Amino acid sequence: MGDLGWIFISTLLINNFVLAYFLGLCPFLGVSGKLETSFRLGLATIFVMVITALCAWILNTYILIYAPYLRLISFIVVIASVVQLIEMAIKKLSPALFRALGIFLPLITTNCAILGLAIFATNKGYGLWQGLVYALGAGCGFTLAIVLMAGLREEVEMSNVPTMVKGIAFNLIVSGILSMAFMGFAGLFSAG
Amino acid sequence: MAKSEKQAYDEFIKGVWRENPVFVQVLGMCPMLAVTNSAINGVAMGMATFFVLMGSSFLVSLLKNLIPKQVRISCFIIIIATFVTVVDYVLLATLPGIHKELGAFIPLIVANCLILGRQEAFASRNTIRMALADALGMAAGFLFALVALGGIREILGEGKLFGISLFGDNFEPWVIMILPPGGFITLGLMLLFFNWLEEKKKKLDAQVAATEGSDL
Amino acid sequence: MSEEKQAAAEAGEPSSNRLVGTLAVAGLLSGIIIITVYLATFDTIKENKARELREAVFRVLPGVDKMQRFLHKEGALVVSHVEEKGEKPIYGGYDKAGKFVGYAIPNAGPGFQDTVSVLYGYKPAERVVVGMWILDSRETPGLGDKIYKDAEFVANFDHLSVDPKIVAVKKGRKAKPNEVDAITGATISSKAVVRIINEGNERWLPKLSKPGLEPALEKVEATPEKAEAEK
Amino acid sequence: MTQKDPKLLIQPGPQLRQQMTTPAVMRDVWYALAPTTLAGIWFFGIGALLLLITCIATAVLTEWYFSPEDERRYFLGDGSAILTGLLLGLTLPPALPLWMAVVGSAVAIGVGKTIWGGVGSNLFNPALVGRAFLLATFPIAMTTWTAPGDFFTMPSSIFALPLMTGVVDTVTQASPLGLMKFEYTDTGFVELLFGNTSGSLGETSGLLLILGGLYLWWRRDLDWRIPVGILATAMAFSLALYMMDSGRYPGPIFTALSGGMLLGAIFMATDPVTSPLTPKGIWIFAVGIGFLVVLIRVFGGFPEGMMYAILLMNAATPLIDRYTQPRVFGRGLDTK
Amino acid sequence: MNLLQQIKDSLSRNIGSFDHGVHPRHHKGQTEKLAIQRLPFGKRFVIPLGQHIGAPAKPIVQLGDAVKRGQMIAEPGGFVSVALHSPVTGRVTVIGSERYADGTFQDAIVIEADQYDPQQMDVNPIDWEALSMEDFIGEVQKAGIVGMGGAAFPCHVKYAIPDGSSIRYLLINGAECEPYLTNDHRQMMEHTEALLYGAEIVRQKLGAEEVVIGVEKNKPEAIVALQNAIKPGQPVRVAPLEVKYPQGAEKMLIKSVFNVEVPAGKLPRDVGVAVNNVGTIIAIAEYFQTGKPLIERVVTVSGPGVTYPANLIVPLGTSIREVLDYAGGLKDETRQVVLGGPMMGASIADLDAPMLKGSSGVLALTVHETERPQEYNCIRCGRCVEACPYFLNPARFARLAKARMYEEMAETYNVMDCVECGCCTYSCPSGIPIVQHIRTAKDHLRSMKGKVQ
Ligand SMILES: Cc1cc2nc3c(=O)[nH]c(=O)nc-3n(C[C@H](O)[C@H](O)[C@H](O)COP(=O)(O)O)c2cc1C
Ligand SMILES: Cc1cc2nc3c(=O)[nH]c(=O)nc-3n(C[C@H](O)[C@H](O)[C@H](O)COP(=O)(O)O)c2cc1C
Ligand SMILES: Cc1cc2nc3c(=O)[nH]c(=O)nc-3n(C[C@H](O)[C@H](O)[C@H](O)COP(=O)(O)O)c2cc1C
Ligand SMILES: Cc1cc2nc3c(=O)[nH]c(=O)nc-3n(C[C@H](O)[C@H](O)[C@H](O)CO)c2cc1C
Ligand code: SF4
Ligand code: SF4
Ligand code: SF4
Ligand code: SF4
Ligand code: FES
Repeated sequence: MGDLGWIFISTLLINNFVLAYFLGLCPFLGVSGKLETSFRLGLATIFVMVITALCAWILNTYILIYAPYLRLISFIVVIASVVQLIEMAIKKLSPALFRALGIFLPLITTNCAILGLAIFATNKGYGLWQGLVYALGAGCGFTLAIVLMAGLREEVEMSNVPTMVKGIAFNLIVSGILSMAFMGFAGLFSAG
Repeated sequence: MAKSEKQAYDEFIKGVWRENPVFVQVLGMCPMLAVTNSAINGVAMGMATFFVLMGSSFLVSLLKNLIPKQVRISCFIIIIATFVTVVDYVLLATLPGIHKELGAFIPLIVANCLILGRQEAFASRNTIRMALADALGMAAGFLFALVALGGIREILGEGKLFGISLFGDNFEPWVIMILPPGGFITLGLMLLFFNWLEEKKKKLDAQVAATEGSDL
Repeated sequence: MSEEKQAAAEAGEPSSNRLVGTLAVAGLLSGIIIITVYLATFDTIKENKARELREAVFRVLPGVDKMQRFLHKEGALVVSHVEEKGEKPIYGGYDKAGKFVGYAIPNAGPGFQDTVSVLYGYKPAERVVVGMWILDSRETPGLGDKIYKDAEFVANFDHLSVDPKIVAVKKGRKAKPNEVDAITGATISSKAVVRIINEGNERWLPKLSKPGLEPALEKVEATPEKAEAEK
Repeated sequence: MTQKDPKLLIQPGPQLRQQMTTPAVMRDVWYALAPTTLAGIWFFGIGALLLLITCIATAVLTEWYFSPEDERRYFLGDGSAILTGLLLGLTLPPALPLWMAVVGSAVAIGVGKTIWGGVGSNLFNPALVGRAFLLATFPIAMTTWTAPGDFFTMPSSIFALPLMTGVVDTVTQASPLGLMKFEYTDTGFVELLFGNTSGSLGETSGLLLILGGLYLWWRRDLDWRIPVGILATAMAFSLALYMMDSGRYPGPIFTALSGGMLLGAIFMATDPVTSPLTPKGIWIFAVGIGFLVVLIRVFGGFPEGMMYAILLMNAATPLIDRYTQPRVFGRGLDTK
Repeated sequence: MNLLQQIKDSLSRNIGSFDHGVHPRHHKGQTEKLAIQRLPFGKRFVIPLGQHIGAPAKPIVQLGDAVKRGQMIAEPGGFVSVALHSPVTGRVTVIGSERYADGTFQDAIVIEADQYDPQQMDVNPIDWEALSMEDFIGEVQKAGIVGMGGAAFPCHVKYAIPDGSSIRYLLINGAECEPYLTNDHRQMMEHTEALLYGAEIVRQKLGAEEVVIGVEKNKPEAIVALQNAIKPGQPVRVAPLEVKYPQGAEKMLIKSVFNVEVPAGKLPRDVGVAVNNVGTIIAIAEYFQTGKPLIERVVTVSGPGVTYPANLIVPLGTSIREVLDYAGGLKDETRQVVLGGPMMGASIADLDAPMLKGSSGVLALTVHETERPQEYNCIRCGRCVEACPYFLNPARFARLAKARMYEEMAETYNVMDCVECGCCTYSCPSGIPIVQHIRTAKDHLRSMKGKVQ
């Protein structure tokens, strides 16, 4: 249990996918303009990540031990199709949920944070529960980062950032400061 | 003939400088930021991307007429993933040290939007020759950006370039450069620098235009 | 030219058979390429991995020349040649004469940044740690990475008593045989290494065979890495 | 004498203004920091003075260089750059090489302030952005604490050549927090209060910091809720831990007086620009900082968490502000 | 209501005050001891047709007509509109565009005074007790009475209570929270009887139980004068109020006196209260006692730029210049002349513009008051937030308005609830003209709304 707790804290704060691993930067930089949207994108990401962890575990346990060379392709294909299936199911079962989250699903399925999650979880040799917690932590970490970023960006929208700086350059530097602030969590609960 | 050569050259130069995938188009950032804490890693990642981009551009433009529109993205991804897997295994077999450094980020080349983007925007619509020129340019531009970023981070972060010590023993390394915030901030500042160049150039052009106008 | 036109006409309404067919062909093609490369590189990769492991084991167990994997099964250590999922192995090291020297135990735990994977050598006869090596870590360059770059720190583990348990103390204060001089500026990472070894000891020491009763060196050809090395 | 027809000004109302202006607020903060600054120089010597001057000069020059030409006078006129330089200097170890201080101060103003659009637009505390950058860049130099010496000490490390390591030749000594975290030793209450301990230039004397805070509060330049909220939360949290294991966790008094707690709570968390606007938001902000400081100090990898706690809550400030708008007069009432 | 809520309520029942607001120095010393004087009649009187809120009045006189003092010269242009009367006996010389205080031109009737007329009026009391409610409202409209508190809102509209609502309290606004102004103060002391008489009329007509007169505590003489004049058993009481701006804003006043918040978008009558300024009530009293419609008002002439500050009865339509001249003229240091109080009033462009029904003061300000601090970026100090009596977020308004994000100002931050009291601008150390930004935003929003419809 302590192990699972640490996995969660570690991916949420210390090894945040966006701020420490540079994963999921396109949505992080591209969709963080509006708070509302960012939050929903975050939720959708958590969802897809958990599905991914599940798929990766199934693939790793039942298929890839026989054909390790298919890892990358099978991850991509399986994750994309499962998410697509779920998207269709959601659309049928709960149109409201679909409107809230569904539009983001295609955007996320092929991004590097999802693939990275599958690959890291595999490399770390996580079991089912560890993988799921890892995915949850990574997704929540992504949500935390993008929501903070969106808050900052909405605020900055109203202020007089020099035009030369505006845009990706500025967002990257803000991410850098945010990443620096998150360094404060390093070593959390491991000092012993 | 000469004309098409010039065209191909143009495509190449466009990718390296004018439409540099990183500094101008801001594509493919995730796989690059994570590994560019040294010039040599930048080279390795750049070369890996180079190979994947060239290979898939070649295949895609070769097969462009055979692939139906509806499944083209899936086909592109399969092609790209194939090349990435190949690179992964080859690196693991030949340069295990580098592979360890780049680690899990090699498979992530698949997700690099630059590669898929080039297939969609260029290779699937052009001749093999042009597709290769374009891929060469883009890959070279990407490589250039990775090495530049990795180089800066290595110089400040360790006082070295390609592992060669630059400032002597007493150098105080700028640890942040090798850490994630350093990546963000350095790339941000480099983009800022490019914006600044652009602005400067625009001003200069405007001045030139103004003086020419007055001459008339 | 006419072919192209035809293709264009078809592109409007390709049958679903054709779509599936294309994908299947693409998959097949890519499968063939991947398997070819996989087979071509398989041996080298395997050898690289084995060599890496061997080097690490030899590093943490000085004087060792041969090794084999152990698993803990049904209350005893048994030699294992194939990887099994979910089971964590340790390694036994033997000298040139085939005499048992000690164990190389891998363990991992949280460090300053991310998980730190440690391999350490343990001699059950003297109840001492005789070597430590970091297999994987993301500790801060220049600080935390001293846990493997700083020879002085690594040397702490050359002859380190595990009784009652290993303790990290401030640099220069090492007095007892079970104490480790921590790295200044990287106390957390140093303590993490110590903690990881202590945890490894807790898990493994009770499971080890009685000194002198360790599994004997089995037929060397059986271990694939040995086979490679002999080539 | 009466004028025939004076040239009348047309100005939008209201015609009256209270007397306080932004530059005056900034000047008040200088005055409030003066005792602490002088004490720092007294304890750590002329070297400390040089360090502070370097920080301030770099801050002002950077601000001047990056501000738009036609607005330079106005940008510098508010005096906030001097304050940023001073506060950064006060958070540095006294033996830090001057060239590093230059880097930190330039980053503080350049990355922490001007790219955001100058005073008032930045969302992170500029001085702390500079300091966080320095800590992550030169972790060893930034955690090498020297013991207070006599007035004429000038560590040779501060004159290290640019890009080169400074060799600290004065007596180094772990800070009270370092001692606590890694050796579980307490430092006495009296030392903490009067500041004869090692640590950052400006954080050593609790008493003078509190005095400065009272001055600012009296001048209405500072929102009392922030320091009170931070200290109360941090002390409550550490009291709870202390009661669980007093040998291992620091007590509430030590928590309140050690490290950057007071400097941060009184002068840095209160930076109006980077703290929430709404009363409820300010409480959330303060409680968040108090909690994070103790979390990082006790369970995290760093002996001191004030800087990170403030930066993290700075990041959350826009969100806090957004969700704590006060209830508008006449809205949200129970409809009868 | 549960017990907890009750305890909370009784604790928060800080009668006599409201939350937030500002404390500007009140500068009333210059005029508060000066008895009301009458300004001599001038020569030329300009009566703009649209000097109240609502539809402009319609002229009923012709060019060249002779008019008597108090004669109706324009009739109401609709229900939300009032009549206009001639302030003097004289002749109509112009019906057309005239300069307004803000520099624009407005339709007006100009009357040249008859220099030789004694300007006396007949006394024609009106038996208000006999009037039906409808007739009463008609009379008030005919008398041209508008709110004298500054907004110049037609008074009779307030009295037209729709079915279903009823008024329990008549709240008389004697707060006079604007610095410098003392006209309400003097009227409460000198016209106490008229005030109480008017209060009785309105109370009876509206069927209210009680009259409450809210007066800030910095006018103790007024409070004493009123208390002495109130007869035992009369349903009138004086509520002393904390000295704080904008104590006189009606919703703040209601909060201070009754601890009731008028919901946003609702009117005082929705909580059973009718609010009238002191001057308004006195004007009503005078009309029913003597038949004199609203043709003059009490004005405070003050400020450091005025030679002899005074409280004057000014015939409406008199030019500002004449008022100032009577007060000894402007000093050389004068930089700005303000019509109304220094917080809500507007600076004027032309001294020849006329005094209006809503002009409570003429203030001459010097460099010391008019110099504006250098404007800096907002430093989010929160002083404006702590000042806004409506609990809005002025800092956010300023930022959003600068970024032209007007829609968000309305949707998320309720900018339309702002009454432009000026507390935010007053308290801002960065010298940001927040109210100005808010006005820009409101104008924009209104014009957008117009377009959509
Ligand atoms: C940027 C940065 C990176 C750090 N990295 C590590 C690290 O990897 N491992 C570690 O033990 N301490 C690291 N530290 C230092 C710890 O925060 C802590 O200060 C240190 O372990 C205290 O040790 P000392 O008491 O020996 O100085 C780092 C500090 C900073 C500022
Ligand atoms: C900010 C503000 C301050 C006000 N201050 C006063 C005041 O001090 N005295 C006053 O009579 N009316 C004041 N008013 C006007 C009142 O809100 C209200 O309109 C008036 O009392 C109604 O009476 P009337 O219609 O008779 O003028 C103020 C309005 C605002 C918006
Ligand atoms: C259409 C309309 C109807 C109004 N009806 C009433 C009313 O019935 N009772 C009332 O007290 N005020 C009424 N008012 C007046 C306002 O509440 C307020 O007193 C007026 O706008 C001036 O207020 P101020 O002086 O505080 O700015 C009405 C205003 C408008 C625009
Ligand atoms: C009470 C108070 C505290 C301040 N604290 C800081 C601070 O910690 N760091 C800083 O750079 N500026 C500080 N300032 C100055 C100023 O607000 C700061 O430079 C702005 O963040 C620049 O936009 C402070 C100002 C005041 C009034
Ligand atoms: S699209 Fe993909 S590869 Fe490109 S920058 Fe975004 S995340 Fe990175
Ligand atoms: S603001 Fe002016 S008009 Fe309004 S109540 Fe106060 S003094 Fe009267
Ligand atoms: S002017 Fe508007 S926003 Fe400003 S204090 Fe008054 S009500 Fe609030
Ligand atoms: S008072 Fe001025 S500076 Fe302070 S928060 Fe409000 S607008 Fe900003
Ligand atoms: S999200 Fe990482 S590459 Fe796009």
